[in-house]
Amino acid sequence: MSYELKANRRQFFKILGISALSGAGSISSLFALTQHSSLSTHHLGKRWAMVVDMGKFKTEEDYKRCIDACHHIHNVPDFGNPKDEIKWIWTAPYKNAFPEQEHEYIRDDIKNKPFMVLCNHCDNPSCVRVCPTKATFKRQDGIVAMDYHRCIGCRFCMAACPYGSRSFNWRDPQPFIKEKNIEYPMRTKGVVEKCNFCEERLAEGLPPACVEACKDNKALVFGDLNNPDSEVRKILSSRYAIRRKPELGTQPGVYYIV
Amino acid sequence: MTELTKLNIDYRLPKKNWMDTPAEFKQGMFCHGSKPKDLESVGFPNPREWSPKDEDWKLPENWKEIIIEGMRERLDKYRSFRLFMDICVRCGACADKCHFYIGTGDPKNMPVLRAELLRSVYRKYFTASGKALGKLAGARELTKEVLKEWWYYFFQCTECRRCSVFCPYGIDTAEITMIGRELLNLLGLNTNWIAGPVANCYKKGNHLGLEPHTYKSTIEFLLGEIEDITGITIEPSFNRKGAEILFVTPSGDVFADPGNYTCMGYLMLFHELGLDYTWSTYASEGGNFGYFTSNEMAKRLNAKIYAEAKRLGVKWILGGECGHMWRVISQYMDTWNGPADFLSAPVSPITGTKFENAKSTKAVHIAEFTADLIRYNKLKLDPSRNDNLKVTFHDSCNTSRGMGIFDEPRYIIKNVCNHFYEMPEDTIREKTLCCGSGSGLNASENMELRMKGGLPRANAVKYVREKHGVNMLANICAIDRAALPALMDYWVPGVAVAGVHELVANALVMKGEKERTTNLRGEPIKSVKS
Amino acid sequence: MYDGNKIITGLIIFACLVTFPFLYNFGKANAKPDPKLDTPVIQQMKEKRCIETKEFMRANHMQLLDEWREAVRDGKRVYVNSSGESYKISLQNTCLKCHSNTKEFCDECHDYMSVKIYCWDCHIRVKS
Amino acid sequence: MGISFSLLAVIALMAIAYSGTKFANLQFLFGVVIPYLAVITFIGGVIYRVIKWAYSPVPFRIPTTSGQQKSLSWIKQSRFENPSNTAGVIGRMLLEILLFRSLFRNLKLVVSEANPMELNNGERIIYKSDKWLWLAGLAFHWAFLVILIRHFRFFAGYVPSCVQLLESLDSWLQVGLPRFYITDMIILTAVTYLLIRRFVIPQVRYISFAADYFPLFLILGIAITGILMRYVIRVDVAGVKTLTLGLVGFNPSVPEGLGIIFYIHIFLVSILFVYFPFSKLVHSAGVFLSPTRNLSNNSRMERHINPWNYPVKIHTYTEYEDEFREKMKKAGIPVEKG
Amino acid sequence: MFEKALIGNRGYWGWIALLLSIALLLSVMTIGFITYLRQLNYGLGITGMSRDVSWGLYIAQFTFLVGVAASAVMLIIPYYLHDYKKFGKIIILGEFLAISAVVMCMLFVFADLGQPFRVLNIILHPTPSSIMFWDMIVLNGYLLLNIIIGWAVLSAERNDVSPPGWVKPLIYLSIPWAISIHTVTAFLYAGLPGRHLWLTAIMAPRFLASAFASGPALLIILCLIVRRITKFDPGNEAIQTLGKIVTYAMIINIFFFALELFTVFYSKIPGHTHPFKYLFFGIEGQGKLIPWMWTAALLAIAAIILLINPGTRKNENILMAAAVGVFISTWIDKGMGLVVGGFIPNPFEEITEYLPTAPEVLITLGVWAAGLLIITMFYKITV
Repeated sequence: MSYELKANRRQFFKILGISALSGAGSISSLFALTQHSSLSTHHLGKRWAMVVDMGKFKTEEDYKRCIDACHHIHNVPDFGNPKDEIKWIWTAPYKNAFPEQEHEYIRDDIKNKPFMVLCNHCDNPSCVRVCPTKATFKRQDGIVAMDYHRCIGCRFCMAACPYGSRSFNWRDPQPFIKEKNIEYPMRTKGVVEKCNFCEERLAEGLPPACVEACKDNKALVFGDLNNPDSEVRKILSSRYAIRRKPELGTQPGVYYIV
Repeated sequence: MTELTKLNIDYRLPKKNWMDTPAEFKQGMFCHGSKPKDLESVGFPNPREWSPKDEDWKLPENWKEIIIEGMRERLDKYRSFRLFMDICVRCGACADKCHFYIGTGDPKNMPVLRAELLRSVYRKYFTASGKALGKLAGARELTKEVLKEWWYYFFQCTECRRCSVFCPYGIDTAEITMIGRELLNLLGLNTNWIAGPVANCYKKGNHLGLEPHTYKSTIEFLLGEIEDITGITIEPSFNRKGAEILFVTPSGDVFADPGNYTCMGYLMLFHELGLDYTWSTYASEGGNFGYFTSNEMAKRLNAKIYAEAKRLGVKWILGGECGHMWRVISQYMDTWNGPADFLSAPVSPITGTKFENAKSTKAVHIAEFTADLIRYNKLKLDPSRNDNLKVTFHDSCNTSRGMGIFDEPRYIIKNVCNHFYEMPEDTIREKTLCCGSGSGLNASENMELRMKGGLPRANAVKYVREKHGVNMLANICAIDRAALPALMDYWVPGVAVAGVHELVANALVMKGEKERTTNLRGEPIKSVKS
Repeated sequence: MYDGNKIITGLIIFACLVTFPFLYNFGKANAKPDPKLDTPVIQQMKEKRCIETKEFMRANHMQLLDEWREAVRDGKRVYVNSSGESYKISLQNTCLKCHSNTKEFCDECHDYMSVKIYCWDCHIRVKS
Repeated sequence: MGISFSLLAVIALMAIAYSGTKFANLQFLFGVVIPYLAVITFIGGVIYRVIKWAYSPVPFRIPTTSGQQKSLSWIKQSRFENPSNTAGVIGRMLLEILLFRSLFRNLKLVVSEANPMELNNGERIIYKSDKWLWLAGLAFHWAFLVILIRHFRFFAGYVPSCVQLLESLDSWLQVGLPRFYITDMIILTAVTYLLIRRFVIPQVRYISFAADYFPLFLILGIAITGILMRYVIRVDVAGVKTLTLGLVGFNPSVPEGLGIIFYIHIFLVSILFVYFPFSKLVHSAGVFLSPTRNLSNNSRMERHINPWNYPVKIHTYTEYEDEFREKMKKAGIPVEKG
Repeated sequence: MFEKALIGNRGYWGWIALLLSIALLLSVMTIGFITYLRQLNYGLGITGMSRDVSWGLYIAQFTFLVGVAASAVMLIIPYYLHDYKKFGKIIILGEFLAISAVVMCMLFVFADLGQPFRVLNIILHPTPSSIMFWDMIVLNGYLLLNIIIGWAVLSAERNDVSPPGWVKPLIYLSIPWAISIHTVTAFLYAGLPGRHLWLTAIMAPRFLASAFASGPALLIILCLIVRRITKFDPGNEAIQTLGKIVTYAMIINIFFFALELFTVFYSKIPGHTHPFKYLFFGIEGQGKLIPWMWTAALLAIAAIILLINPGTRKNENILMAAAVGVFISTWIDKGMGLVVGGFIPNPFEEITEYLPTAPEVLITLGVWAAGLLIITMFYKITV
């Protein structure tokens, strides 16, 4: 009893402090506090996150394994052209993934190194804020999820996402899925889609498909940020990690170790 | 709805069901009863002295059977009657379209309820549901009270058909009123104002009862007037065999002010054209009050026109400005008394125009005739002679909704007058409002009814009077010319009433005329003054 | 004027329109739908039954599916049926595991009732 | 009185169907016998009514002319408002039946303050455009038609593609499962409006009686039971179709376990069918026969024949001249006999 | 005989022109609709939009037309608040322009939806945090407001009575409401993190300024056309006043644009400069919008020169030309430039270009035709 009280008080101060930091009174924090509070997840259950250890990606095969695992189990189509392209997890060179942190004298191998990019499952997701139907929403465990039954295809979320993480089904994907995974549905034309942190696998107690695909070299580490003993927490407290576009205040849930 | 100032129209409805609200005979709202001699002279049943105010209307013993049988006969003869009894859904679209309802606020003047007066009896005696369910199915017994209600309200309808325009099924209360009046006539229940003219017309050829020599001398009096104003001597012919055209017009034009100015207009126009035409003293009535009693009587009066045309050997018939005369000629005459194969399809002798639309009846409306003349420049017109007039045009119910003459008179007026203003669009053309005195209601004892019924029309005139200074209400109907002056004096003083051909004659520059200083009414012409 | 011909023509048209359902089906054998249950998974079941009674499913399966759609939102993935048994909420992995024969099962009635569904825009029917 | 009577009547009908199937197990009666009788009554009744009208002739050509007549060649005729030939009449009737042309004209009488800037005449009678009745009437009738056609899926083994198309258009909005029909909403709204206006507009209330409220309540009952059956108290539609197909195939069978709501629905529909020919609802057949609308205004061009036209006694010219001959001669008016 | 068909007064030719344009509009609408059915069948991939430029011509038109709709206040404010009676005859034209513009806006948003069948989800699952939800509310509200006001005013005019008393408050309400539709539409863009071109506090004022230039410019064009083909005369002074409104609004619009340029280029924050560089000069050799943007800029300057000088503004032909210039300039700037420019470069600083495809253009023309048809019908009632 007394312990709970203490814990609550501690959380209360934490909340106060963070809202002061994020600039109480700004419109975004107002929205954040009302509906999909970025703070609410921290004291309730899990907060899933991923650490991408870029040093462990050595060969092209390392990337491909992860990408293929994800795209196959989620029935992500391959249209073979950039216009219709749909991707959940893919690579982008450092200079594109981190344009603000690029400089002339950066190590060449880093500069052009492909970085694994995917939906950041932000604490403060602008895509969730703008969705007019709550088709995109943030779960208690921090996953920014989509309800494909509800999406009207307005693509406001695509405009709002600063990470280019969202894809739209410009046409019927069905013929472009090479091998269908009958355990997981496809999408219909006219809806937006993106990485879901394999929430369907998490529900079964399995790690995300990409994480599992590289379990040998542990290039992707997945875990609960709210658990101080989790692997992600351990890595983050021991190694220097960066996130994409931190200045936007979205608080991504994907961390990079360069 | 708000109350109107002058009459305090009360649109509130009685608490009680309308079936339980018997008709209250209000003074000024109904006409005198028919006189026995008038009924006798045309062989109508039950001639007797009676007054609508009497408790006892001196009905024959078997009056109820007569009515029910009469209804049965008419249900079998008229699809309109049977259908209109059956298909009304009481949507209420007609309710506020009736000028009598607008002017009186009496709910039984809503066309739907006027028809229900008859329909309720029909249901009782002719439908299974009415017989079985009675009042629940909207049915009621025929009683003397019901009969009196019929008489009161069927003579508060001018058969103007405005409701029919708005009805989604085209239910025409005029049809129902006509049947209702026919049924009443089976018991000798008519009004004096209708029965008298009918008797006159039957015996003497016209409603006013002008005998042939009087008819001629009346017109000769008008000729003198014309000579005074124009210096032109006109010599029309009467009952002349071999003329090309027989001219028929309502006798009101010949006799009464301001219709006689219109009549002078006809005389001047025909003279100027050198038209080969004749008047008839036998068929000296275009109007047909028989139409307000029964189909049969209307036919009996109308028969004279074709008979006279045949006797005189004319080629075709030209009809003057009149409302119900044209409803009858247009929709009934050929069916009753045709085929007029002894006449030939009408052709204007002046312009050569074939009047295709009259090729079977062989009867041409004078507005059609004159519009055609103006179109082909056959008349020399000086519209400035009508510059003292600011004219608006009242569409007569019968020519509007029973015929569709709208543009012809307007075309004429615009060519003979410089100042023409339309009344608001929902009060003209097919939506025109009645003068309030049509279908034989033009008596003096029911003046209150007439003023109330004419209120909507007067109100529209008042609007253009105040907005544009309108001072002349033109029309193509003899009843209008008889009824509207009183209505205008009451509601919109300062507006006179004229037939379109009076305006034509004012503007008509005649060969050899002297310089006109006055119009036909003896009023100085504005342009001369200046 | 009676216009008898026109009226009789009209009445015949009227009668044809009203009796059209009768005429349309005249001489046609309208087979009742017969949804097939003979998939391997069902064959192996000891007790062949769906998650709710047959009657309930017939009338209400669409509502059930509609409710199941919401599962993705609240992460509630378990359906407890009227007799207290739990099932995983998933069209793909629960319903279609047994009813893998969508053509013979689903389409049978939907075609019969002329009900167009858009489930298969996303959900994968196994080719049988 | 009319309102409560009609409402109670519809409730009583529902109760009859309810207790008949719930307690007396009369499924066959309500599902087969009554519907058959209703259809027979409907067809027979409508034909009887129309034939009855048809037996009365149209003695005169009395169209209501709502536009410029065909006259001189240079005057523009209103071909549909004042038709002079069959094509025009067909146009007028189509406008009337499909679009409710006459009702579209509807006006509302208002006694208004005059515009103080223009006039000073105090009160004016004005006529405001009033299209609500038209809109509700049109919406109701069209929705009813679409719903009727949609129901054909219950009466056809293979549903024709045009019916399928109509249905998919009606349910194009993906709301709910099964998908929500737009016409369901339209008919409910429109009937409710038509009912409410009967209650609240004093004039309309004054002229209404039971026969005006009953069909509205009945149709409302049908619509509500139908909607409940689709979205709330669901029934086995395939079973329903087995029944309906049996009906139209003259091979009726009543499947087990159809919900009571279905029997209430079909009973109310049967009542509507039976009631239809013997009530004001025959206006739908009657409008085709209305002589003020379905005749061309050509009675001056072609002679219209009245089958019962009979000779009448008239005052002939000879009688007239006999009476006035001397006066006529004296006035110089020509006479036939000396 | 035949020459009779060729000789006619203004009314006659107006009538012919009306019929021809209605026929034309109807056929364009039909083509647009058929193309829309194709889009429905194939998906939005039929357009030129892509993963990177996920909004295109449709949303550009929507954005632009919200401005046209909002600009009706430029007539309402002088007429109702300042009793400027000269606008009496055109106020209803402005109102109807607003109605048809809002209808077009809605059609464009509808055409842009991937799942139009689910459009009601916006109402069934209301989401106050989404600006799009508010945009739906304000646009529908504005449409309703204008229909009610327009209907009441017009029917009062028809009967020559004063409009009912309840209309006045609605008219006053419509003033802030009109401002709101464009402000909320600006918020659609201005509140998005990471879209540098849009992330500016003066987005709403810029929108309003360009709206108050383009809407009245369109109204000037319509008035001059109406005057030429019918007997309806909106009044010379009214048109001239509109011209002045366009002048000031356009100057403010350009001024605001210059403010943006200053902030961006003086601060030299790379992300913020990139869209402007792309639009006017191109990046990495890619710059399909360069000619458009320069056209817009030149037209804007030319139009301002013509408008600011009373001598040229008073010449009706020049006024017409300037109005057309303003209209096209703002259409390019606010439509394509703003919407497409916001997506280039993409979040990865890559350039993906966008050009509308033929079906996209056909659908767009179809919607414009529908809007013009509505306005033609309305003007027919009024004139």
